[in-house]
Amino acid sequence: MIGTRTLSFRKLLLSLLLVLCILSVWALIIWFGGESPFKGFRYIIEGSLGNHYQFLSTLNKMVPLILAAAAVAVPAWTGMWNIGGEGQLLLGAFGAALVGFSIDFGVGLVNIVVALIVSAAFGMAWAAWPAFFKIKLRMDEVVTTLMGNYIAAQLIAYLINNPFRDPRSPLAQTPYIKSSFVIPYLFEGSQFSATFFVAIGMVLVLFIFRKRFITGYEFDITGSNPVFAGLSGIRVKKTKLLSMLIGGALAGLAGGLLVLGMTQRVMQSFSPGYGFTGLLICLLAFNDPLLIVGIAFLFSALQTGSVNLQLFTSVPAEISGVLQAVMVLFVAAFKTFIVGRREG
Amino acid sequence: MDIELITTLFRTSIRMATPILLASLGGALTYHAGIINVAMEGLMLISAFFSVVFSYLTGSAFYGIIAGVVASMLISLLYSVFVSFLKANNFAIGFAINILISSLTLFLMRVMFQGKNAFNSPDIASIMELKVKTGNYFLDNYLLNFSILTYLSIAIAFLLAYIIYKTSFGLRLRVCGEMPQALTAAGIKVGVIQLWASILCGGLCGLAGAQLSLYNVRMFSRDMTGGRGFVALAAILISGGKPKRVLFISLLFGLFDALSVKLQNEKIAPQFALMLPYIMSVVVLLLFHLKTRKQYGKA
Amino acid sequence: MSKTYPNGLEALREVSFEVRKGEIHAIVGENGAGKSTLMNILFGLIKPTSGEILFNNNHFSPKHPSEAIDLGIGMVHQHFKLVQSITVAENIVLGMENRFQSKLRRVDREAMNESVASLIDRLRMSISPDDRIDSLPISKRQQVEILKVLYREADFVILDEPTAVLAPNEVEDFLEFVRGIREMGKTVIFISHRLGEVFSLADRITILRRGNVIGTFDKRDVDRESVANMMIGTATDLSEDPPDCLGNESVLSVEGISDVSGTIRDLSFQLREGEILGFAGVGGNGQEELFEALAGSLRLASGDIRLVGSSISSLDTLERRRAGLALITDDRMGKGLAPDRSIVENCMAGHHKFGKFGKWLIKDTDARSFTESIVADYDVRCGKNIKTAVRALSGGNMQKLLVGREIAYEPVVLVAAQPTAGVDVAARKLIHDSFRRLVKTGSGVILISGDLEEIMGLANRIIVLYRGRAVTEMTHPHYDPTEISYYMTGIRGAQDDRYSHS
Amino acid sequence: AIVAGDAIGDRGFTDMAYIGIQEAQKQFGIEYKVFECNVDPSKYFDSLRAAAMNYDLIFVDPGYFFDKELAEVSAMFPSKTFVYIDGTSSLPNVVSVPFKQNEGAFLAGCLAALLTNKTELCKINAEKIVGFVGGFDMPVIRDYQAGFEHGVKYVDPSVKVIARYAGDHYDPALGKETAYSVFKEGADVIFQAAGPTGLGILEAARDYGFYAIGVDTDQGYLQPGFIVSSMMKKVDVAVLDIVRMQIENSLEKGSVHVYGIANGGVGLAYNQFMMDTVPASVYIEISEIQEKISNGEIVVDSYLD
Ligand SMILES: Nc1ncnc2c1ncn2[C@@H]1O[C@H](COP(=O)(O)OP(=O)(O)OP(=O)(O)O)[C@@H](O)[C@H]1O
Ligand SMILES: Nc1ncnc2c1ncn2[C@@H]1O[C@H](COP(=O)(O)OP(=O)(O)OP(=O)(O)O)[C@@H](O)[C@H]1O
Ligand SMILES: [Mg+2]
Ligand SMILES: [Mg+2]
Repeated sequence: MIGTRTLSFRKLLLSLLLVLCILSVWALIIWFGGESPFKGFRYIIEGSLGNHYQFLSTLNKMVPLILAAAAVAVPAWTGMWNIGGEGQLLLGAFGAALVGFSIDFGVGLVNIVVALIVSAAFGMAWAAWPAFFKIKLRMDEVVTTLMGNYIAAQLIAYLINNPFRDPRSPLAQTPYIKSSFVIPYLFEGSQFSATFFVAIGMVLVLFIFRKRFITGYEFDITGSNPVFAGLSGIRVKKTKLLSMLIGGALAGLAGGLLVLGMTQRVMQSFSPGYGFTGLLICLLAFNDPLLIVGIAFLFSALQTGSVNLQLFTSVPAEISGVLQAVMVLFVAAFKTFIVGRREG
Repeated sequence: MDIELITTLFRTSIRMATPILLASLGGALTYHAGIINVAMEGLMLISAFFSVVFSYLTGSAFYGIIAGVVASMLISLLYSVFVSFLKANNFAIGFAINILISSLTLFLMRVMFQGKNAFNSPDIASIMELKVKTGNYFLDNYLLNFSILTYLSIAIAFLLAYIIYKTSFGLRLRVCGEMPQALTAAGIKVGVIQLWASILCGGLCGLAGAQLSLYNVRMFSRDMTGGRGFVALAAILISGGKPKRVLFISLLFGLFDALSVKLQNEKIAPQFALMLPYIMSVVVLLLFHLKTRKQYGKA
Repeated sequence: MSKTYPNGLEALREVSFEVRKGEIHAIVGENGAGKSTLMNILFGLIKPTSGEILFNNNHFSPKHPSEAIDLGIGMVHQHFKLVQSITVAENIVLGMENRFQSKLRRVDREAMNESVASLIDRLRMSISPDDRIDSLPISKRQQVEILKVLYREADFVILDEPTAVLAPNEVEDFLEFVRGIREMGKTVIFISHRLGEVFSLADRITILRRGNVIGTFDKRDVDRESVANMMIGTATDLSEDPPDCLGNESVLSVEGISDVSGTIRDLSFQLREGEILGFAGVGGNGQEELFEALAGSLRLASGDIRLVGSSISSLDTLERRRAGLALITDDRMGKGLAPDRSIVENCMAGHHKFGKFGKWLIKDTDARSFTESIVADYDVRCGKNIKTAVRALSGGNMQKLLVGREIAYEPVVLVAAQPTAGVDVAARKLIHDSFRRLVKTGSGVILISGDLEEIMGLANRIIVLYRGRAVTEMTHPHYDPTEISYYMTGIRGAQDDRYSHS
Repeated sequence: AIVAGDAIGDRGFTDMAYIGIQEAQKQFGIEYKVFECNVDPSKYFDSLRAAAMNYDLIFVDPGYFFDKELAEVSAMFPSKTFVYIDGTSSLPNVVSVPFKQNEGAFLAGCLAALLTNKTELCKINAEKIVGFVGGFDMPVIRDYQAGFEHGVKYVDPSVKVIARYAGDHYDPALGKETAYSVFKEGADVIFQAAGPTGLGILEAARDYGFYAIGVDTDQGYLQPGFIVSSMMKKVDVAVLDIVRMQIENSLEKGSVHVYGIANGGVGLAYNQFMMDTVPASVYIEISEIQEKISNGEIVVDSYLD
C-alpha cells in the first residue's frame, strides 16, 4: 500500500502542517494546565529522550504497544477485526506467569522460550473462539472479541484471587516467577531488556512475511476482496482463522514479555489498556508493521515525557491522555489527505 | 421463586438497562448510517459529568440533563466532522474521544472540585421518577416509579423504529450505511446524513449519561460509565441496529447485570457472576446465529 | 476540459465538444479513452483539473451531483449504484421520497409504488416496484438504474454503457425507449462499445481517443468502419467466425446438475476438445448459477461434473483449478479482481498456488515478468506502472487484465462469463483471438454471454438457457438469431417447460 | 514524596496519605510531590525511581503494589528511606507501616451486629441480617470482610452476613444496585469497602433507608443520618508521624510501626453522626470490645497471612 505511493511536495507540506497543528493544540493545553508551553515541551522531550535512561524507558514501553498493535494488524490484513487484544494479552501474561512460578527446566533460556511459547498459545486460544464462531457461524467478531476482554478480565481476576493467589501479598496477584525465568535488565537502573529486540524482531518477521511470503500475500488478497480470493483458490476461512490466531499469539506474547521482562507476576490491573492503545496505533499505522514501530514510539515517548512533565510542573497527570487524544485526532484526520484513503 | 426477589431483580434490571438502552438506540442510528460508533463510552461520560455539574449549580435536574445532552452533542459533532467530513477512521476517532473525555473529566474535576476523583453533594438534583402510589403491588413495582427517562427511552425505541423504517430520513439513513454512492448519485450529501445521525446519537448518549449520574446515582466519579458504552455497542451489533430488538437486548443485558449481583454466594465466586453479562451477550448472539442458520440453511 | 488524476494519469487532454438540445449524442472510444471520466465531470462526481462547461449558455461547475440534478441532468453509471436491501421503488425515488410524505412524515409506500409503477408501465418494462434489488438479475438492475434517471424527469440524460449487460431483445426495447425519450424533447448522451447500437440510435457521434477528441460527426457522414478506425487508429476486421479445431474427446461433461435453490434444473452437456460452447440467454436464467456450479462455490442438489473423465463435483475451487479449470467471472470488480491491490498482486492471484512464484517466498522477478507479459499481451493500459491499484484502470482494461490472467493458466477448460462486457472493439477482438488460440491447443471454452453477436461469432455450438434449463441447442453454421432470441425470451421452448412442470 | 499506586481522589489510602503530607508541609515546611501511577504497573518503576532521585523520604502507598519494583529501586538508592505503607517489608532501607484493617473491620462488625438487634430503631428490621459490599475482589478487601464477619459473629453468632462484590472500584451505579440487592435480602446495616464505588452504596443507604458504615476516612458527612460510623484507617496520622520522626532524625531504617486499634491507627469514627443514631448502650459495648482488642484478649481473624 504504502510503497505504491509517492512522496510529493504537497504531502510534505501537509505533514508539516499536521505537526504544527498538533504542537499548537498541545501548547494550548499545557498553557491551560498552568505551565508555559515551551517549558512543557522541554520537559516532555527531556523526559522521553533527554538522557539514555529516559530513552531506554521510552523504548521499553514500546514493547507491549508494538505487539498489541501487531495483534490488531495481522487479522486486519485478512479483514478481521481483533478488538480482543486486551483479553488475549492478559491470558498470555497469565500463561507465562503460570509456567514461571510452577515449572523449571533447569536451563534459563529453555525456561524463557517455553514460557513465551505458552503465553503465545494462551493468547491464541483466546482469539481462537471468536475466530471459530466467525468462520463457522459468521458471528460478528467485533462483539465476541470485545466481550472476550471483559470475560478474560474476570477470569484472570478469579485465577489470581483464588487458585493461583500469592498468599504473601494483600494484592490479588500470582506468585513471582522463578529467577531463572526472568529476562534480565540490560542496563543498570533501567528496565530495558532484550524484550525490546524480541518485539522488533517480530515486527520485522511480520513485515517480511507480508511482503515476501506467499501466505502473507494471501492474507492481503483475502482482506482486500474475499470473494475474489475464494475464486482464486485461496482458502478464505482458513486464512482468516490463521490471521486471527497469529494476532492472538502476538497479544499473548506481549503479555508474556511483560511478565518475564518487567512485572514478574500478574497482578490485578495488569494492563492499563494496552489492547486498546494497540488498536489505535495500528489504525494510525495503516496496519503496516514498520509504521507501527514509529507510531508506538510516539505514543511511548509521550507517556514517559508526561511523567516527567508531571514531575517538574504543576500540570496534572491527566494531561497525558488529553495530549495523546489530540495527537490521534489530528493524525487520523490528516492521514486521509497525506496518504489518501485506503479505499483508493 | 419469591415475589420480593423477582421484584428486586426486575427493578434493578430496568435501572441498569436504561442507560444501555438509550446509548444503544443512539448508536443504532449511526450504525444504520454506516458508522460503528465506539465513542459512546466517552459521550456518556461527558454528559454524566456536565449533568452533575449543572444540576449542582442550578439545582435543577432538567438543566442538568440539558447540559449533559448539549455537551454530548457537541462532542458528537466533533466526532462527525472527523469521521464524515475529514474521512478519518471511525475506530481511531472513537477511541481517541474516549481517552480524551476520560482524561478531560478528571482534569476538569481537579480544576473545579479541588482534586477529587469523585464528586457528590446533596445539592445535586436528581431526575424525577414517575411517582404514583396506587397501592396495587403489580403497578407500583413493575410499571410505576421509574425514572421518567426510562419511559422516555422505551418510547424512543418505538419512535426510532418508525423513523428508521417508515420515514424518508430513515430511508436515506439506511442507504447511507449500505451504499453511500447511491445517495451521492441521488444528489444527497452522505456527510450530512451521517452528521445528523451522529448528533442524534450524541443526544441519546447524553440522556444515557444523565440517567447514570442523576438517577442511577447522584454523583460523578471517574470513568463511571464502566464500559457501558461498549456493552451498548454489543447490543447494537447483536440486534443489527433494529430498535425493537435493541430494546429487547438492552433489557436482557439489564437482567444479566442484576443477576450478576444476585448470584454471588459461597459457591459462586463474584468473578463468575460478574462475567455473566458478557458471556450471555455472546450466548445471545450465538443463539441468534444458530436460529438464522436453521432458517436459511447453510449458505 | 482536462483532467489529471491524482496518480498523475492524464485522462482527458483539453477535450471540447458540444451537445445540441434534443439530440442523441453518442460518445465512442476505446477502453480508457476517458468517456466515464468526462461524464463524471459533467455530473459533478469529480472535479476537472481545468476547463469549463456551458449548460444552456450558463457557466456550470458542479461540485456535487445535487447541483447537476437540480439543473435536470441525470446519469446512468457504468457500475451500478443500487441499494441491495431496499425495493425497486425506493431505489428509484431515493432523494425525492419526501414527496410522498404523508402525515407524521411517513413515506406513503402505496403512492410511491403507484407512481413508479405508472412509469414502468409507460415503458412496458416488467419489474415490480416492490421487489428488492438483491432478488433481481443484472439486466433488471440495469433497467432500474435507467428508471432512476427517467423518474427524475431529467432533460439531459447521460447513459454510460447502459446496454452492456442487456440481452439482445432487451437492447432493442431499450433503444426504442431511448428514442422515446428524445421524442419527449430530452437530450441524451449515449455511450456504448457496440457500434450497431450507436448507429441505430445516435444523431451525432463524438469520438474520443486516449483523452483527446478526434471529432464530432453527423451519423450520415460516417460508417461503422470509419468510426472504428478513428477510435483505434488502425483498421480492424469486425466480422468473425467460430474457430475450427474440434476434437473428439470430451473434456468436460456435466450430467443432470441442479442446485439447491432450483435455479438450474437438470442441466446436462458435453464439451469437446477444441470446442467453444456458448450459453445464450437473458441474464438471470441460470447463468450465474451455472458459473458458480462449475467454479465450485454453489452446492449441487444432484448431478455430477466431470473434467477429463474424473468427477470434480466434490472438489473446492482450488482443487478444480488444479484439475485444469480457469474462470472468468462476469463481475470483475466484485469477484474477479481486488480493486485496491496492485496489478501485480491481481495477476499473481491463483497462479501463486501453482508454485509459479515460489513455494514459500515470493520471487519478485518472476511475479513481475509474469505480470508484464500479461500486460503486454493483452494491451492493458496502465501507464507502464504495474504497481498501480487496479481500481485506477478503466473498466475495459480491468477486463483485459482479468482475461489475460485466466488464460495464462493454459486451462483444459475455460469458463468465461461475459468476457467482453464493457470492452472496446479492439480489445474484444484481442480477447476473442486469445480464446481461439486457446482452443487450438485442445482446450475447451464455456462461453456464457448475453451478447448474441459474440456467441454466434465465436461458439461452435450454442445452448440457450431459459429458467435454468437448456431449451435448445444449435450448431454452427445453423444459427438463426431470431430463432435464438425466441428461445431466450421464452416464446419458443418455454411452453414445453410449462406443460411438463406444472 | 509519595508514590501512589492509585491516584488522588480514590477516597482511600491515597487521599489519606495526601492529607497527611499536606499537614506535614504545614507543620514542618517540607517539600513534597505526589506521583500518581493510576494503577498502571508500567509506571511503578519509573515513578519510584524519579521520586528516589529527587526526594529523601519516599512513601510507597500502598507498599504491596510495588513489592518487586521497590526491591529494585531501593537497592539503587541505599541512602534514601522508603516507607512501605500498609504492610511489612524486609528490605534494609525500608520502614514498614502495617495497618490492622481487620481489627477496625471487627469493630464495624460488632457495631453492625449490635445495631441489627436494636429493632426499636426506625431503620432496623426484625431479621438478623447485616451486609458487606466490596469493590474489587482482592485480598485486602477480603481482609476487611474477614474482620467484619468475625466481629459480627463475636457479638451474636445468629446474625447472618451477606457479602457481595461490585467487582470494580469505580462504578458507583453498580455499587448502589449491589447494596440495594443486599438490603432487599434483609440486611439493615451494610459495611462498605469499595473506594468510589462505595459512594453509591452510601447513597443507597439514604435512598432505601438502611444504615451504612463508611470506610477509610470519616464519611459520615456524605449522607448524614444514614452513616452510623466509619472504619478509619489513619494513613494521614502515620504519614505525619513518620515525617516528624525523619525530621527529628529518629526514624530507623528497617523499623516497623504497627497501626492498629491499640494506638488508634485504625478504629471507628466516634463522631456526631454516631452519637445521634447509636444508643449509648451500643457505644459502651463497643468501647469494651475495643479495650479487649487493645490488650490482646481478642485476636481478630485475618484473610492475609
Ligand atoms: N438478535 C436477537 N436475539 C435474540 N432475540 C431476537 C433477536 N432478534 C430478534 N429477536 C426476537 O424477535 C423479536 C422481534 O423480532 P422482529 O424481527 O419482529 O423485530 P424487528 O425486525 O425489529 O421488527 P420490524 O421489522 O417491525 O422492525 C424480538 O423482540 C426478540 O424477541
Ligand atoms: N480514480 C482514478 N484514478 C486514477 N486514474 C483513473 C481513475 N479512474 C479512471 N482513471 C484512468 O483514466 C482513464 C480514463 O478512464 P475512463 O473510466 O474515463 O475510461 P472509459 O473511456 O470510460 O473506458 P471504458 O470504456 O473502459 O469504461 C483510464 O486510463 C483510467 O485508467
Ligand atoms: Mg467507462
Ligand atoms: Mg435486623
